[in-house]
Amino acid sequence: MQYQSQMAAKPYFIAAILLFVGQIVFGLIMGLQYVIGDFLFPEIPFNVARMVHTNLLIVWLLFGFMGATYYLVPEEAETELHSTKLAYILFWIFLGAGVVTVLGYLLVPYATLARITGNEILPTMGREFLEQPTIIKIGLVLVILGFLYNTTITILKGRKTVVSWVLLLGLWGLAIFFLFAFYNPHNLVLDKYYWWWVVHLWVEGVWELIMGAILAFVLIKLTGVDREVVEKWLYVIIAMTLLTGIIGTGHHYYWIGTPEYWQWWGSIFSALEPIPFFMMVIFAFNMANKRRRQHPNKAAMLWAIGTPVMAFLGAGVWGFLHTLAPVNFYTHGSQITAAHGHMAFYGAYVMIVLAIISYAMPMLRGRAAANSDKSQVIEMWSFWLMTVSMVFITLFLTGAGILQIWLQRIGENPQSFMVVQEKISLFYWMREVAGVIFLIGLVLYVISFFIGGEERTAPAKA
Amino acid sequence: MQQTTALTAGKEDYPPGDFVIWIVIYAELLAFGIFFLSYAFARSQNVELFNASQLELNRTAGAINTLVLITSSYFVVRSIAAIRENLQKQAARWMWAAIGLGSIFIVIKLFEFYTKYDEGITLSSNTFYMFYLSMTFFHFMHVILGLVILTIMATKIRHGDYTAQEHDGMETGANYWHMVDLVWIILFPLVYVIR
Amino acid sequence: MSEKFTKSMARNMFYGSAVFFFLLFLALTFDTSKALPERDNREAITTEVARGKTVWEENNCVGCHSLLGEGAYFAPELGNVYTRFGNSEEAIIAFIKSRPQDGIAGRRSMPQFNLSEEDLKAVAAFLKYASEIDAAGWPPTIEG
Amino acid sequence: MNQPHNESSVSHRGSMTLRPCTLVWLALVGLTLAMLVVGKMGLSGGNVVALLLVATLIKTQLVADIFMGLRQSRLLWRMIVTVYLVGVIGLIGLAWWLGNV
Repeated sequence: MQYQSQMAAKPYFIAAILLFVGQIVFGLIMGLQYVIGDFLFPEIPFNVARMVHTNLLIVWLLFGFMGATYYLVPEEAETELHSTKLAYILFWIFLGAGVVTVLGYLLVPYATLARITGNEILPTMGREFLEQPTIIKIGLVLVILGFLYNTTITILKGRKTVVSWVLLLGLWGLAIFFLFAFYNPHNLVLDKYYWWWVVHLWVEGVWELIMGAILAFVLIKLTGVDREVVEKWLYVIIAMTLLTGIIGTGHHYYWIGTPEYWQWWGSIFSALEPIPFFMMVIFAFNMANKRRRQHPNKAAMLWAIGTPVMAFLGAGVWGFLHTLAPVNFYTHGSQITAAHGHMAFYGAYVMIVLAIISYAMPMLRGRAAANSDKSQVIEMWSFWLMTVSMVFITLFLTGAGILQIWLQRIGENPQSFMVVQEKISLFYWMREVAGVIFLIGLVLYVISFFIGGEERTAPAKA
Repeated sequence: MQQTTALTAGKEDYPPGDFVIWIVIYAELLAFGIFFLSYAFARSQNVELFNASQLELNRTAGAINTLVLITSSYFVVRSIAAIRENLQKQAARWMWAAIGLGSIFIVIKLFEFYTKYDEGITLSSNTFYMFYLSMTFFHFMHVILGLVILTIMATKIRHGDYTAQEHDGMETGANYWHMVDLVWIILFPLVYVIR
Repeated sequence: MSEKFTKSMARNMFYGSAVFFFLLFLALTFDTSKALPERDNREAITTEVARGKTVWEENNCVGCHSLLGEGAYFAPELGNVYTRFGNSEEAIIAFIKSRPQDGIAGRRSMPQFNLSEEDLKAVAAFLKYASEIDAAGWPPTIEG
Repeated sequence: MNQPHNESSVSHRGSMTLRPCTLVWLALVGLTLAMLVVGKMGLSGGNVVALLLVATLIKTQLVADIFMGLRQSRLLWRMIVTVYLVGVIGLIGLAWWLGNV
């Protein structure tokens, strides 16, 4: 660690991991509710567990992105953060808001939450992933603006690198497209149309800029490859991302009342969406092969290489699987969507945040360049447990989805939703088992932070 | 590394221009290619509709636009040929002529769009028009971007930014323009002529 | 990559494609907004339907159900529930009203939301409106 | 093939002969005009379509080789475009055949 203010990243990373644990616990609750319908009913109905699961995911990834930014920006800009104090204040506000929101979900009925937070003044609640009370959404915007102010000033006064610039663009895009969360017309089709401007243009647009920048940073640090080379790749990859991904939004516009040409536009451009992910894989392996130093943090390298591979599988392959309109007609809103969602989020965003945490945390904790071998071994075990179990979660959900489509949507006598759910419950059981293994992996991940031993020192500067 | 193009005996490692433009070209060709094939196979499902709607297009305008783009491309080639002999003035003239032709394309295309708009035809009218408007509008935007690139290049020629030794930037922009031309060369017979 | 591949050109490619495709997206959005009145059943949006959408949102129905395929996949698709229930708003109301307070032993159950008569009517009207949106023939079967 | 020196397509060859790029341009114009005539006459049928597609292939390959300068570069980069053109134009022909037979 070269700059004192990079320390601001630490609480963000810790909060991210804690919330991640919470997310998985609620994921397991939901998974169980899939097979034991009355589990925790009516105390925690499925919709509440799901809100907690998905909102925690978004919040902890945002914590991860912010932490990554606070760690990365001073080092890239070669200057201290504009205001470390602001970073800490915003951290507590954001964490407080997040905890209050989750408690709100858990402790009061959602309708009550809507009433006491004045949803009728500016109704934005009750839409998938955007369930937060309006006032929390406004708070989130303010936190992000404060955060952007802090980092933008820092970058402007220091060295401007491509990595920090792309990261900043992604973060600004994140803030700007979130504003569409405040647009909620009575017209359901318009509502859905612009809802995707938040959701799709986040995860298949600006978030990929953030992901690319963090990945580039970690690879520069771990491999010692010339920055110039990495930055070229970064530009080309994110260019391809936007080239395919922006019109790729169209793959959400097939069956929601939008004109039917979206079936063509969406299919054509989202068929190209695997390309940037594929380039990311080539890029990561290329950099690893060309590495000029043997960085002692092997665990971080594993995460950094694993990220593009899993993102390619989850977002690229599993996305392509059901992105063409004639296929999507049958798969839309089935367990196939859930399968894709899980692996894509894990591969693209969970893993990149864990990669930067893995790289940065030893330094933030005042250790040498990397944790002890013992700690790293445990961390790598956690990598494989989580990654492999996520593959299985995806496979089981895919199996469930195929069977569901077959029974419910194809054939002479379609069976009702609930009947079909019973018939595919075996897949849900297996998914739950895989989920438990994922949790074990996550627990190991947390444990690896508490394992001491002889730390590895930094490699000689190239 | 490979500045001395004309006299080296072997082939170049990379095609002319910055290699980034070739990534763009390959990607764009892929996108257009899928569009073309989608059109072709959608047509095979509904030949009557496509044949009937095709007759409502202005073939003369399409052919003129093909000639315009081909010629414009040719002028860009001549502009680079001039730069290779350090004839900046000539190069600029060729380039502006290419831009002029590109603008004619825009005018003719706008006229075609306007006629269709006037007839109340939209992307939702039928499958043929969905494809016709989608593909030609997508291409139209490429022409506009191409013209922006050519204009930047023309001003840079004036500033003396390109020389016989150093004109990679020009070859880069030129190849984007040729790609726009190449795509239209397929699009024209596909949509306007083949029936 | 050799020096045939420069960073400044890569940067141009990034900004170029970002702007280009965002503008294209805006153009398509413009056309979509022109074409939507034909498809989105907007003339059916009464104050009751609007209220129904609020009821739908303030009870987080999308946390279990999907609507036109979007939402959670824990409970049935509701984009066509109106037709599935025999084109009957009353059937929808009756179903929501009859959910047991403590659920059904061992099975998934919809919570009892204790909605007012007015809210029940509104949400049923909203679901009827949603079922009449032209969703290009989706869902594939009546079962959603 | 065995030219003494691999002259760039667009370089000056002296004022007496036409430049290769000018010949290409003339060929492109000629083929386009031929296509317009076919279009104006509303001709159709397998032979006509085959001729149109071959003409399209020649035109696009000329643009790629001479205008874009792929003829000078490594075979790989040239082949990507050629394979693409043959593939796309061939499949267009196949689709036409599927629809009209």
